[in-house]
Amino acid sequence: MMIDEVRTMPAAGQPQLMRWSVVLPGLAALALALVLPQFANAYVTEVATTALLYVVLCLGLNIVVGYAGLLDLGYAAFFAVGAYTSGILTAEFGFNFWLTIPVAMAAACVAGIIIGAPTLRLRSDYLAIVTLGFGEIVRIIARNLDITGGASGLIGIERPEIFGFRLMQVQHFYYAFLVLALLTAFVCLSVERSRMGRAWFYVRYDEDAAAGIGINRVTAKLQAYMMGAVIASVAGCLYAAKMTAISPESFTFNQSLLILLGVVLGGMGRIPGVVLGAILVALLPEVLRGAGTYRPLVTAVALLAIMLFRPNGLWPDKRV
Amino acid sequence: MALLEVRDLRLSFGGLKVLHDISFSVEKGAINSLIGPNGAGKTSLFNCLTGFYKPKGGSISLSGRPITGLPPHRITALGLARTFQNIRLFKEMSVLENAMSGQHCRSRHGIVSAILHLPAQRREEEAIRAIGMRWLGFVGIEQHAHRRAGGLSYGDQRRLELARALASAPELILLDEPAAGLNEREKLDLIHLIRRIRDETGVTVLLIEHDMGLVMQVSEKIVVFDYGQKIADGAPEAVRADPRVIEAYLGTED
Amino acid sequence: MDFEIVLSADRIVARYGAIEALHGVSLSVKRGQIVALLGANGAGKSTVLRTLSGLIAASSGNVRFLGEDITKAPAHRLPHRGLVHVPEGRRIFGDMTIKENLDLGSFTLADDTERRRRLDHVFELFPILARRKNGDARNLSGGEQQMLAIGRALMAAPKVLLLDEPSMGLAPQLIKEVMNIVQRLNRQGVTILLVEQNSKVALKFADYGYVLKAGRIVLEGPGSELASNEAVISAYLGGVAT
Amino acid sequence: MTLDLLIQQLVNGLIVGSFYALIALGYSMVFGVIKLLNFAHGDIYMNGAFVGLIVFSFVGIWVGNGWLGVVCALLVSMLVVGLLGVVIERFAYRPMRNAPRLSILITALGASMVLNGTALALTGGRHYAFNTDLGFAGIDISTVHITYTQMVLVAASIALMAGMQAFVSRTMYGKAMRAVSIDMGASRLMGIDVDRVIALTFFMGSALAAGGGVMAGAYYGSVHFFMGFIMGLKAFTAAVIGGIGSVPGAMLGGLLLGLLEAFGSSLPFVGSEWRDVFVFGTLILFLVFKPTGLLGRSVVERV
Amino acid sequence: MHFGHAAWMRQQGKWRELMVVSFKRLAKRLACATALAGLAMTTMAAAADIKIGIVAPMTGQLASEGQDMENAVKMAIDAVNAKGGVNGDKIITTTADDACDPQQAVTAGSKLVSEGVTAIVGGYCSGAVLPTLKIYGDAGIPFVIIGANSTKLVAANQGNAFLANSTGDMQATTAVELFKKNGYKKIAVVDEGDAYSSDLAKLTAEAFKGEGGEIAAKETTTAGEQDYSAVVTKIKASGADAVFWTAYHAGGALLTKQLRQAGFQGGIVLGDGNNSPEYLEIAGSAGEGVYLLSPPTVDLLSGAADFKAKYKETYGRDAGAYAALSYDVGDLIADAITRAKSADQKAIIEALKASDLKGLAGEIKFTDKNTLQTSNFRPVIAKGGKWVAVE
Repeated sequence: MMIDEVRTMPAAGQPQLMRWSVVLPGLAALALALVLPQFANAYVTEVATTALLYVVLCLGLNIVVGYAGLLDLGYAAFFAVGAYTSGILTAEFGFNFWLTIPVAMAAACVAGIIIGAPTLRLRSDYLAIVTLGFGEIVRIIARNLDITGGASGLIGIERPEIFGFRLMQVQHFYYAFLVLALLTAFVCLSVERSRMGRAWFYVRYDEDAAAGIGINRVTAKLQAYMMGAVIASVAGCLYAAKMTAISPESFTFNQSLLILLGVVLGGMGRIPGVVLGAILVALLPEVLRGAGTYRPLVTAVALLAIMLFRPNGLWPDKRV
Repeated sequence: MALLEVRDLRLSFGGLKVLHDISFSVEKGAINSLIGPNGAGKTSLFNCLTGFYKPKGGSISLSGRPITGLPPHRITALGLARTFQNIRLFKEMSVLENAMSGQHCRSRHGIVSAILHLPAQRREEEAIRAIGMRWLGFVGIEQHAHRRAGGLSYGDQRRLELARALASAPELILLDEPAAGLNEREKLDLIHLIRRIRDETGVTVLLIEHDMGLVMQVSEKIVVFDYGQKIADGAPEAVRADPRVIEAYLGTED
Repeated sequence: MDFEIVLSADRIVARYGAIEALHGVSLSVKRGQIVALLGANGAGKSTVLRTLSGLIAASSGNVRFLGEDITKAPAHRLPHRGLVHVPEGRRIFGDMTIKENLDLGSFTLADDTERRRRLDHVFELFPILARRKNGDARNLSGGEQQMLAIGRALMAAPKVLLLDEPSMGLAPQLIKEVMNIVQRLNRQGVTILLVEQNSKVALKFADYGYVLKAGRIVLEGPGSELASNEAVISAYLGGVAT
Repeated sequence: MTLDLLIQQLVNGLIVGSFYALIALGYSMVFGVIKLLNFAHGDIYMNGAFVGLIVFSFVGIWVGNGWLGVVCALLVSMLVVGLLGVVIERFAYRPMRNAPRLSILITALGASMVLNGTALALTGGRHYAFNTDLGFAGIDISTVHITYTQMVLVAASIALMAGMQAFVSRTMYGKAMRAVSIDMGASRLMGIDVDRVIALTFFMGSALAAGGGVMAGAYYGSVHFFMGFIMGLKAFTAAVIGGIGSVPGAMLGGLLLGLLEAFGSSLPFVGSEWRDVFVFGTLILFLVFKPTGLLGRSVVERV
Repeated sequence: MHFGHAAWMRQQGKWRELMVVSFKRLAKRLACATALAGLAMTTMAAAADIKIGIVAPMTGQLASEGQDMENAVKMAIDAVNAKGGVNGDKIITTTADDACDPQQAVTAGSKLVSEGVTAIVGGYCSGAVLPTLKIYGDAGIPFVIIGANSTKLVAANQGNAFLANSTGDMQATTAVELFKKNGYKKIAVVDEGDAYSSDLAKLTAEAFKGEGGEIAAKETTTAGEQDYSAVVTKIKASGADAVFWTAYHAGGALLTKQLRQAGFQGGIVLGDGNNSPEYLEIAGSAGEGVYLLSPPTVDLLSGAADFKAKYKETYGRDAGAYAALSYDVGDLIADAITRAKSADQKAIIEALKASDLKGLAGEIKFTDKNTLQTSNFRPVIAKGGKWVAVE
């Protein structure tokens, strides 16, 4: 062994929260994002808004999949919980939109606990199937209940007002989603480098070792699961307000897959990678418009190729 | 009162008895060892003590508090830390982050305060970091704090595992074959380190080790296992001379 | 007896990830011998066997068996050639019957008559297995499982048998029984490389012995010589050796 | 519930259950040897149906659209799709064998999407008729009509499963398969080429799924790219109920799930719109309270 | 302060600073952007040719239907242009793909709006059309919906949208008339749980009960599933005279087959989603004698023979279920622009309200809710592997 050799080595690297190679392009991207609607038409803005929606959803799922290492195939369910909670409360009970957000967050927490608490002890592939089943259950419930508007969904969801200004146009929602995306990124970054964030990494790398140093595995996973759920539910609220009409079709297994694809594509567990992945997922239908029925195949091949040849994603984690 | 009290501990896997009515104790401030041939049940005992296995019967208490059957994270929180036989570091994380992990059960801030960047949370983070650095310094690898843990030399990985366990502020630390894979030089360093743990921090040490040289040098008391039973218990010299121990190790001719 | 070397290792190095477990181990086994490989826990005895049988690839050095270089041969190619490894901890297939376990021992054999002949041979050697042949292997006692593991290896008609700690976890009476069988097999012409912690037992039967410490051979010699060597004891219980 | 209804639902459950069982068997076998949840299994079933239809439409010209045609389609499809399973294992799963669990699962998901996407791209999402001359002739028990096709179908799937069980318990390769699922390392010491056994397992599991696909296609009379998704999920549920990794468990689970669905949807308070909730609920309850299933064995988890 | 970790803190500070600046800037830009967007809207409307947007599923499972819609609308517009266009201007079209997915429909809608189209036609899936109503409504763009016909569209309409297809309740009325004519007393209604079929099932059940009929069973199947035996058994046990299947052809064919296989002797009636040659292909002999509430397809329309031939000649494929209606809508929009005498969208909406078009598929006249005055559904029956009109 080479204890001495290592001891004489210079200390490599300082703690870097963000590296300049990330910060500079990040700032450029942010500046671009802020001015985008000023020179882009409604179509581009709409696509960009969708991209921002996926950024929020992918960042949320990244907490579950990337940080805590739990494969969730029913993430759209929490998106649905948020959208329906907000939609029902505004359309049926006349709630102010902003008041529905905390209610939706609470609802997502409850749903997260109901499904997470008993199942997070399971091995990861079982968990994947349970979440898939849960996603389907939520969709079927939304489809079959009267309060959710049944299969054709809810219509006439009020558009939110802020300081007397009503969010109406694509641009307004673009900025609303941009704020939400930045807020989510900020939240993720804060949590990632906090005690709980580290606990998720510990559990993901080695559950037993994590337990051996005093981390409650199930609680840690549950917290990740719930935090992911809450983020999806907030995205759902804003989505409902933007669409004004929601139906179970927006919360299918395919939706969950797309969000997962975004997380995996860019690089699990890392915010810039996930943001990149999310944007790619949102652009995919636009870019592949000509591909027609080949589109799902192209998407699938991309996913498989990433896993086989770049398992850490397009923009992988080079931390430490 | 002894720090660790094990009474009539029994464990079995699907009908196969692994531990038979084990009883022993570890005094506060001691360095004790557990030895025995392969398959004697030493690691199984460790796993019972740390909550990874649920014993079939008997009791374990730490500082008088019963810990039998508690989940691992609760036991760690009550002051019992461990290392693993085949080093189990979080290899993709930094050395410092590994050391900081030990503080998890001694800190309390959660997601909400992290998002809000509360001053108290920041102070706690700073404290966790400082404690992590302190233990890295204690085991002598603070200069590697920001390297990837998996990139450390084997000997340093062993040290890091010790630092991580110590960072959880334990009363008792269980070391599972800490000398495995170390060379003679590193073993000497390890002996020195184990003594420092007890002398400088007051943490009681219980280790499983195959390297008898090391065991004989550091232990004040040795518990010997064979076939899941305790066959001897005493000071190194006495144990070394015990015919039952020699028999367990070298076998009998008939 | 023809004391030709049937199995040899030349300065093999093996690693588990970053850890080098064997630092250049050389040994040789002659036809018809029982060779003991001794050493304390963690000395690398099992690793030597695993490298010989191809479960671990040696990172340097080479292994020769019956005159051929088998360093790179995958583990599943060796039983057919006559090199059979009885792993540490028996590793029997618990959810399968005893008969099925034995059948698997002769997996590479196409000839059913020959299989039946070998099965009869094993049953004759271990009558207890014959009596319970349709029972699940999981329900056997430790000693019986060891017999099954050896019996399973015999189904491949080994020329050389690598036995990893057959005495582990067995009561003294059973150890004796197992060792008698080992000796009997040897008399029937099977060359044996025996890994043992129980050195007294091993050296009683061994023609030759090697003592391994921390991944290196520290001592070797005829069994009877080693049996009386103080250094062997210290290799186990620590002290001044090497 | 009248007796007729009881018998009818029993028959229904048996038929759909035998499909579930066939697919569940492949899930279980693959899970057994490499502990991988093969998400692509449902799509393999779908591919089997398509290959069967293609073969059927060709051989139909010479042998007609009756039993002979279906049997030809069945055999060819089992062979072709079995090989497809081997190819998938070789190129998608084998490189990932030592990768982290999460990556393996996502790879399996990707493999599933590729199969599904290919079928969609080639068929354009069309539903294809799989028209046979098997007809609806059969016997009547009171008001319950059971066609000969249904009888043959159940008999055929039972025969396939029995054949599978015989293979696994009697033949050398079958034993090797079980050995690999118990202890891969020890299996290699027996001279078993583990890679080959895994490939064989994929072949057999995929062939069974393909057999199920052809039979379902011929029986229901239509084939489309999406037919594997629900079937895959239900078959997985069946495998979990029976105990994943266990061959008889998969059969039992399949039949039980079929019956559960048939009777579950006739309960007065559970409308058919809630049937899938009922199925997924059962799955979740099993996974939470009895993850080893009815016939599976618990594994002691060691540190 | 974090002594010893100053670098880390600096980064933190920058990050926070960045956030503050971003928020300030954001507020400014938000106001800016709104003004600009309004400006863009007015400039874009002043294009030379009159641009009509076509929104339809061009990808996904319903791509074939979308293709038909696009083709037929273009045919109509080409014919109008060949005769000199409208008010001297030529009409050009632009197509946006909604993939029958709500989210993509919104993107497609925005695309059309930002291209400055004068009017929009199309829309196949109600679920995808619903969220776009708000977009077109807010932009004040006239929108003629060709295929989608959920009653929710009527509720969400802001006055600019017109439903050229008969709505679900009209189909329900047609269905109930057929039930009564055939003497069915007890009906089992089966849907697939999606918006379209469950809506139709509900409306039909209500309408039939209102006429004194009995709903013997109301069942839902899962799309993509093949085994309907449990549902079939329940229907048989319910003693229904007839089954009304409200969803699409794939499930319809499977249900028909399994009903007949189980020995069900009663009538089988299918909703308009079953109008596909694939239905007859898959159902085979079991499909014989089954009723279908058909939209006005070319095969059923006496005056559509020329269109049918020309369509085949132009596009090399048979005109699908919605081709004739799509052609009519193309005519309708050209007609409305002509009558509005300008490309002014308010005037076009007014002109559409006053439409009275005798098209291939029938008469297009709107109610005050912008829905068709007369149902264009017509019952047909499967005979000898073909749909023939029921008289």
